[in-house]
Amino acid sequence: MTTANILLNVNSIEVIYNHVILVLKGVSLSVPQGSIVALLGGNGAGKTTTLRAVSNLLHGERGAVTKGSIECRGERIEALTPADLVKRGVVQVMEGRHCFGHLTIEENLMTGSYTRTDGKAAVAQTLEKVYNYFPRLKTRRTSQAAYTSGGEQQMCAIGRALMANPTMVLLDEPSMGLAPQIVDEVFGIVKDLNQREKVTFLLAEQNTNMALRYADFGYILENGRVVMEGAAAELANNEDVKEFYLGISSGERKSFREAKHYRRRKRWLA
Amino acid sequence: MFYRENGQFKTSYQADQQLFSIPQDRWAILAIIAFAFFGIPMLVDEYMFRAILVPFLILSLAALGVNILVGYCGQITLGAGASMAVGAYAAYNFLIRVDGMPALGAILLGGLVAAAAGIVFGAPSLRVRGLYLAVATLAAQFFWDWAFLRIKWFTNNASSGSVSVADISLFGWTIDSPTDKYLFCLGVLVVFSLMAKNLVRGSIGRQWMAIRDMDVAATVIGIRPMYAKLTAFAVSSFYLGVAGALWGMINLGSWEPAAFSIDRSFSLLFMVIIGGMGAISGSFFGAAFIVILPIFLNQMLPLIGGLFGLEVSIALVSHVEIMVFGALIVFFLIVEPHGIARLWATGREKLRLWPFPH
Amino acid sequence: AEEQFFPVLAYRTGAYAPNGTPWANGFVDYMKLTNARGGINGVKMIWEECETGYATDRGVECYERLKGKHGGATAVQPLSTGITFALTEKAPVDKIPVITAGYGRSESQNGAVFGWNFPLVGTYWMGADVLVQHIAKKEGGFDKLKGKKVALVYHDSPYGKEPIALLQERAKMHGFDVQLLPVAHPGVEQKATWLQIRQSKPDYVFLWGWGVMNATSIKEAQATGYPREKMYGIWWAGAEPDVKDVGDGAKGYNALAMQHGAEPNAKVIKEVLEKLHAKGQGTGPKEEVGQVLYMRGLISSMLQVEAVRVAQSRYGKGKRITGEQMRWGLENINLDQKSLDGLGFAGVMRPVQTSCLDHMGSAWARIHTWDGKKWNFTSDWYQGDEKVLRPMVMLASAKYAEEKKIKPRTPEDCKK
Amino acid sequence: MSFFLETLLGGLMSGMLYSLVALGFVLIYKASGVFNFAQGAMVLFAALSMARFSEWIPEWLGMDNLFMANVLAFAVSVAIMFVVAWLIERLVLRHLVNQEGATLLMATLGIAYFLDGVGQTVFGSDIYKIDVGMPKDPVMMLESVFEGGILINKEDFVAAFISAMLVLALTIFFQKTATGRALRAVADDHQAAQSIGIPLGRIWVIVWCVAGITALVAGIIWGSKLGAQFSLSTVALRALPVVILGGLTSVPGAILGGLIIGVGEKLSEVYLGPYVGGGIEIWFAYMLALVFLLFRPQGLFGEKIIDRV
Amino acid sequence: MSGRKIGEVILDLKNISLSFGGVRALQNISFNVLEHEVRAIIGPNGAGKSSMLNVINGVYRPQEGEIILRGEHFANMNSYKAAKAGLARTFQNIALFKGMSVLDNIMTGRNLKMQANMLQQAIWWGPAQREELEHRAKVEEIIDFLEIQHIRKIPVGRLPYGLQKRVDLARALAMEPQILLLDEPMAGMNVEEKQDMCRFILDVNDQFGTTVVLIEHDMGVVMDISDRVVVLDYGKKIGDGTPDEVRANPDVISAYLGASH
Ligand SMILES: Nc1ncnc2c1ncn2[C@@H]1O[C@H](COP(=O)(O)OP(=O)(O)OP(=O)(O)O)[C@@H](O)[C@H]1O
Ligand SMILES: Nc1ncnc2c1ncn2[C@@H]1O[C@H](COP(=O)(O)OP(=O)(O)OP(=O)(O)O)[C@@H](O)[C@H]1O
Ligand SMILES: CC(C)C[C@H](N)C(=O)O
Ligand SMILES: [Mg+2]
Ligand SMILES: [Mg+2]
Repeated sequence: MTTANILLNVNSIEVIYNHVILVLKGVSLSVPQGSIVALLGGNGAGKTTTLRAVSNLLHGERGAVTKGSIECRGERIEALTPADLVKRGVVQVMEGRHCFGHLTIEENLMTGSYTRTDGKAAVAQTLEKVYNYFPRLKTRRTSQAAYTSGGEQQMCAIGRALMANPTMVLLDEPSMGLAPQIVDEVFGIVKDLNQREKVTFLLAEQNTNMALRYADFGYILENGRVVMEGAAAELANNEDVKEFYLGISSGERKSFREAKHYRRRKRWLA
Repeated sequence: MFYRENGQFKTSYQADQQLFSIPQDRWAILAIIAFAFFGIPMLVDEYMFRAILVPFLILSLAALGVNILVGYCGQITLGAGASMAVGAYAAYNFLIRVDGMPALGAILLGGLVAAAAGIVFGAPSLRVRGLYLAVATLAAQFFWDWAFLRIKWFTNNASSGSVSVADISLFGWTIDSPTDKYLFCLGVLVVFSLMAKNLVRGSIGRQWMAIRDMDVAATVIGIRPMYAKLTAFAVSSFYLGVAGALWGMINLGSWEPAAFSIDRSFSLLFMVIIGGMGAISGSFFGAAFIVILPIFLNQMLPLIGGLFGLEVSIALVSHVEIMVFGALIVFFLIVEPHGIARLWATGREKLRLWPFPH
Repeated sequence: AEEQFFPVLAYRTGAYAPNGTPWANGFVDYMKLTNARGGINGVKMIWEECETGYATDRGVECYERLKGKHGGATAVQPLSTGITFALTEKAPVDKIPVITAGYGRSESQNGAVFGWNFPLVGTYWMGADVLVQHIAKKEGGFDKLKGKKVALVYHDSPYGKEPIALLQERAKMHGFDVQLLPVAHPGVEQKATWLQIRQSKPDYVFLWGWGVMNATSIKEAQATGYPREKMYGIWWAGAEPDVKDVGDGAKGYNALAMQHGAEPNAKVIKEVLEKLHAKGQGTGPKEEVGQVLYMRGLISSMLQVEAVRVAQSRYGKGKRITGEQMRWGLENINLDQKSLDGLGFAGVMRPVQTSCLDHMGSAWARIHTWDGKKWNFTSDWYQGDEKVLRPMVMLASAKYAEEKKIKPRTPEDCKK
Repeated sequence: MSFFLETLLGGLMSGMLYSLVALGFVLIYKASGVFNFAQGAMVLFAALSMARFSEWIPEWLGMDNLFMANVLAFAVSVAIMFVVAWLIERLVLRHLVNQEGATLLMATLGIAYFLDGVGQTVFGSDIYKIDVGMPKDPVMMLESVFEGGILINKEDFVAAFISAMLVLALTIFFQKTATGRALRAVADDHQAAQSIGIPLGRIWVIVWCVAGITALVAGIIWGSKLGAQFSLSTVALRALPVVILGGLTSVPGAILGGLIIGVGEKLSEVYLGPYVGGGIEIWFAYMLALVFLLFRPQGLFGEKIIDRV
Repeated sequence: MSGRKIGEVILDLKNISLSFGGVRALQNISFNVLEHEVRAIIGPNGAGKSSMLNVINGVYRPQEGEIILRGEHFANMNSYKAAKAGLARTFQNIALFKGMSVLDNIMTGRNLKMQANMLQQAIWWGPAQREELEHRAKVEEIIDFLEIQHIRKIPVGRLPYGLQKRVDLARALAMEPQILLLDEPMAGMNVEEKQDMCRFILDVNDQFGTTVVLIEHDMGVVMDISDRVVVLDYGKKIGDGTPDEVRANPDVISAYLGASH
C-alpha cells in the first residue's frame, strides 16, 4: 500500500474507557482512498471502539484516545467534533442501529441530510436512491422507527448515513439481524457505492465470510490489538482464519451440530 | 496496592455474597462505625452535633429512602418531603394521642403510616412513568402540605399550625442532649442502612432494578411491575416516614409543614443524584454534600474574601454560596455523571491497580 | 474592652429579601451607631449575620451556629414567627432571650409562662385588635360592626394564622363575619383569592402578608377593582417595598404603623447618616435609611441595646452580660419619653415599660396611608384593649404551660 | 352566572400565562430531551435584566423616553439570554453528551442555582418594576347582559394575546424549518444525532436561546404583573402541571394544558375551596394533571412513550 | 443424536392475527411446537417473527386466535402467566438490565422460584440467605455451562454485544423453562461464537429436554440444528416442515432464501 492515497490513518492508538478500562492497546491501520477495508475479530475485540475513536463518538461513552493519532487525508482529526467529520464526508453507522424512535422512517432518513448544502432537489434524489436500495423502507416510510422490525431499523440506519452523501462510511456490523438476501443486497450496495461513487468503507463485521468476499483488505483484531492483516483474498485463504473465522476446517464447512464442547479457540496473543 | 486482593480466595458462595466481600472494605466500614459511635462523641462540640451531624444522619436516612425508589426502582419522585411529613405528623399524633406510646414505637408507626400513604400515591406509577410521574408525585407533595396546614386534627388543633414535642425517651433513656440525639439517630441509621443493603442485594432488590432497567423484559421473566413498584414505594416511604419523624421530633423539636416542603423533596432528590443513584453509599455522600457544603461555603467565603482583603457583604456571601453550590453540582456531574459513589468506586479501582495505570 | 455578641438572623436573598434587607440594615446600623457613640458604657457590640431565607429550618441552623460564638449570644431576633415557634423551646435551655418586636407568638406576652420570649411593642393580637377598633370607629361604633364582613388575606404560615384567634373572638363579640383567605408561600398567586373577594364583597380586607405577597395583593385588588381604601395591612404589610412599584395603584391603601412610620427626619436618622453613611460605613443604600422597615430594624436593635444597658445597671457597668442577665434587662426596660428623646427617637415612638409578667411593654399603634409617594399618618393613636387581650393571653399561655409542664413564675419569682 | 364567567375568564387568562412558562419547558425538552429545571430561574433572570436595564439605560444615556428605554432594555436582555445559552452549552451541556435524563436534569438544577445567584448578585434582590405600559385597571363588560357586568382585566388580556402570538411563531418555527427535525432527533439519541453530523452544540445554543427569549417574554409579562423579584422563579412550579398535562413534547399541548389547568384551579379554589379551608388550587392543579395522565400517560398531545422489546 | 425424544404437541398456535394500526404483522397464522423439539421461525425482515414470539409470551395481544399451552387454552396470555407457565425468552434488541451485574441479571431469572418475604430479606440471616445461596448455586451452574465465569461481576452494560447475548440466554435458562424462545441469539457473532452458541442450545435441548423456538437469519445454523422450520413472509405463513422440505419450497426460496442458498 502506498501512502499517497491513504484516506484514513490510525496510528497505534490506545483507548481507555472511564479512566480505567484499557480497551485498545495500540491499534494501527490505514484505509486507502476508494477501498473497502474490513475490521474483523471476535466479541469484545475492540472493533466498535476503533470505529468510535475514528468518528469521535467516544466522548459520549466516557472513553478517550490516550495515545497515538488519527489522520484523515493527512489532517489530524482527534480534536474535531463528529459534525465536523461528517462535513468532511466521514459518517458512521452505529452498531445497534440507533434510529430516532419517535421520528418516522422518512424523517430519520431526512435527518441524515442535515449537513447537505446542495439543495432540496439533490436531497430528494438521494432519498429516492436510498428507497431504491431498500424498497422495504419505502413501504414503511410513515411508521415511527421504534415500531419497525429489527431489520428495517438496520436498513434505516444505513440509509440515513447514505443520505449525507459521504465519501467514507464507517459501518459497524451492517449485516447484523438482516435476512440473508438483504445481507447480500447490503454488501452489494456497498460494492456498488464503492465502485460507482468511489465511497471508501471501513467495515467492522462478524460475518467474516461476507466481509472478506467484498473487502479489499482486512485487519483482524483480538483483545485490542491487531493480530493479523493482509489482502482480503490472502486472509480468506489463511488456515487459521478459515478455521476460526470462516468455520471451514480441512476444506469443508462443518455442521453446527458437530461443534465440540471443549474450547477450541486459539489466540494469537493473550 | 492497598487493595491487594491476591491471595484472598473465596471458597464459598456465602463468602462471595457477604456485604463487603473484600476484607479491607469490611474492616474500614467497621472502623468507621466504631469511630462514629465512640470517637465522634468525644471529639466534636455541640454545634457540630446539632447543626451538622444530626441533620446529616437523618437526611442520609431520608436519602436512602429516596434512593431505593429513584435509584433502585427507577421511579423518580418529587414527593419525598410529603412522605417525611406524613411520617412526622403520624408519629406526633401517635405520641400525643396514645397513652404510654414509646417514642421509638411512634416513630416506627409513623413510618408505617407513611408507607401506606406512599402506596396510595405510588399507584399512578403503574401507568405513568418517568418525568410525567415525577411531576405527578408533586400532587402528593402539595396535597400533604395543604392537609397539614389546613386540617386541624393533624396538628392537635394548634392555632398556629406549628406542633412540638417534648424530649423523648427510649427505655428510660431520655434523649435530650445533642450527643444523645446523635447516638440515637446513628443507631437508627446503621440498622436501617444494613436492612436497605440487604434488601437491595436480595431478590426484591433485583426485582426493583429489573423494573428500573427494562420493565418489559422484567415482566417477561415473571416480575410483576405492580408488586415491585408498590413495594419500592412502600419501603421508600417507610424510610422517609421514619426520617421525617426523626427530623421533626429529634432534630427540630417543633415544626410546621414548611419543614417538609417541596424544597426538601428537591434537595433529597439532589442528594441521591449527586451521591449516586443505585448505590447505598451514594445516599451518604449526597447527604454530606448537600448538608455540609452550604454551611462550609457560608463560613469559608468571608474568610477567603478576607484573604484578599475584600469585605464580603452578607448578601454577597449568600448569593455566592448558591452560585458556587450550583457550579459544584455541575462540576461533579461532569466529572462523574453517576455520582460521587461511582467516583469513589472508580478511585478504588485505580487503587487496586496502583501503581500501574491500568 | 469588653464585647457583647449579637447574632443577626436576616434574609437578604430569596423571596423575602426586599423586606428582610432594610430591616437588617437598620438593625445593624444601630449597633454600629452604638459603637460609634462609644458602646454601652464602653462595651463594644459585635455581631455576625446568618442568612435564614425566612425558612424555619435554616433559621434554627443559624441559631445553633451562632448561639455559642464569641462567648455566647446575648439575645436573638429571628425575624420570623415560624422561627420563633421553633426557638421557643430551645431558648430556655440555652438561656438566650428571643426578642420578637412586633411579631412572634402573641400569648408569649405573658412572661410568667414564656420566660424567654419578648414580643416587644406589639403582638399580632394587639395589632388585629387595633384594626378592629379602627374600623369600628370608622363605622361609628362597635355596634355598627354587626353584619359586616371582614376578609383576612393571610400568609399561610404561623405568622399569618396568628391574628385569626383574635379576629374570631372580636367577631363573636360584635357580630361581624370573618372570611379566611390563605395565600401559599411565596404569595404570588392570588387570583382566586381576589376573585373570591370580588364575589363576597367584604367591607374590609385585612392583609397579613410578607414579602412579595403584599405588593401582589395590592395589585390584585387593583385588578379586581377592590377599593384600596378599605384594605388594612398589619405593620409588616405597610412599608415602601410593598407599595412602591405598585405606584398609583396603591394610593389609599392603609396599614398599621407599629408606632413609627417612615422617619427620615428623626434625630437618630440624622445621626446615622452623619456618623455612618457619610463616612461610607453605613449598611445598605443611603436612600433607604429612615424608611419604615429600616426604622423597625433600628428600633428592634435599640430596644436590645437599652436592655443591655439596663442589665449593666444591675450586674455591673461596663461589663459583659450573660443571656440570663439580659433577660432581666429585658424585663426591666423603662424607656420614658425623656430617654427616648435622648436617644434621638423623639416623635418616633412612645414610651416602653416591660415587666416580668408583661413582655410586650407597650400596646400603642396607629394607621398610616399611602398617598402614591409616601406614607402619612391618618388616624389617632389606639391602644390594644386589655379587656380583650389579657384573657386570651392568659388562656393560651395556661394551655401551653400545661402541655409543656411549665410552672408559671409568680411575682415573687420575678424579684429574684 | 356573571361571577362564574369572570372566574372562567380569570382562569383562562392565568392559564395563558402558565402556558408561556410551560412553553419554555416544552421547547427544551422537545429539542434536547432535557427537562429544564432552570426555566424558572431563566424567567427570573430575564425579568431582572429587563427591569434593571430599563432603569439603568436612561440613567446612563440620560434620556427620558420610557418606550425607548424599554426597547433598548429588551435588546440588551435578548443579548444576555443569548450569552447565557452559549455559556450553558460551552460549560455544561457539551460535557454531558449522551448522559441519562436524570443527570441532565440535575445539571439544569445546578444551572438554576447558579443563575439565581448571579441574577441576585448583579441585579439585586429587591422588587423591581417592569413598566412596559400594560394597562392595570379593570374594565367592565356586558353590563347590559349581566347585573354588574363582568370584570375583565386588560393587563391579562394583553398578556394572553402576546402569549398566543409567541406560541404561533414557535409552532411555525418548529414545523416549517429543517432545524425542527434535527431538534427532535437530538432529543431521541444524542449519539446517533452526532453520528450523522448534527452539530449538537449549535442546536443546543439555538434551543436554549429560544427558550431564553421565551423566558424573557414570560418574565416581562409576569414581572409587570408581580414585580421582578426572586419569587418569579416559583411560577415555574405552576407551569409544571401544565407541561405534563399537555405533553412534554407538544407546543399546542402547552397551550391547551395551560387553559385547562388555569380554569380548573380557579374554579376549584373559588367553588370548592371555601368548604375545605381554601388554598387548594395548587394541589388541585396537580391532581387534575394526574387524573389526565392516568388516561393518557404521555399527556394530551405528548409523543407516545415507546416501549418495545 | 442423543437420547431426547420428540414428544406430543406442547404449544399450539391457532389462527393468530395481529395488526398495528394498518400494519398487519400476522395474518391468521397457525403452527404447533412439539415437546423437546427445536423449532425455527424464519422469514425476511419485518415478516412478523419477533411479533410471533411476543404473542406467544404475552407481550402482544393478538386480535384473533388462541394459544394452547400443554392443552390449556389462553385467550389472553400475559407475560406473567407465560413466565409462570414455563416460558422464557431472549430478545432481539438485547433487553438486559443494564445497571446490574451479570450475576444479578441471571439471578433475576430465579425470581419466580424465590419465596423469602421482604422482612426476611431485610434481616438476611436465616431463610433469605439460605435461599439466596441455594439459587446462587443453580445460577453458577448456568454460568459454568455458558462459560461466562470471568465476567460474573461486571455490569452488563459494559460487555461487548456477543457476550450480552450470552447473558441474555443465561437469564432465560435460569428460569428453568420448559419452552425457550430465542430471538436471533446469534446475530453479531462470528462463526466460532455461533458454533459455541449452537452447542449451548443443543445441550440445553438435550440435557434438560427444553423445547426451543428459535428465530435466526443464519441459514446454516437453522438448517443444521432445527427439527422443523416455519417460514413467515410479511405476516403470512408460506412454509412449514423439516429443514430439507423448507429448503426445497419454491415460495420460500423466492421470498427469503434467494437463489444462492
Ligand atoms: N462504554 C464502555 N465502558 C466500558 N467498557 C466498554 C465500553 N464500551 C466497550 N467497552 C469494553 O471494550 C471492549 C471492546 O468493546 P467493543 O464494543 O469495541 O468490541 P467489539 O469488537 O465491537 O465487539 P462486538 O463484536 O461484540 O460488538 C469490551 O471488552 C467492552 O467490555
Ligand atoms: N409495536 C408495534 N407497533 C407497530 N408496528 C409494529 C410493532 N411491532 C412490530 N411492528 C411491525 O410489524 C412487522 C413485523 O415486525 P417483527 O418485529 O415481528 O419482524 P421480524 O420478523 O422480527 O423482523 P426482523 O427479522 O427484521 O427482526 C414490522 O413491519 C413492524 O414494523
Ligand atoms: C418580619 C417578620 C417577623 C414578619 C414575618 N412575616 C413573621 O413571621 O411574623
Ligand atoms: Mg461492536
Ligand atoms: Mg425480529
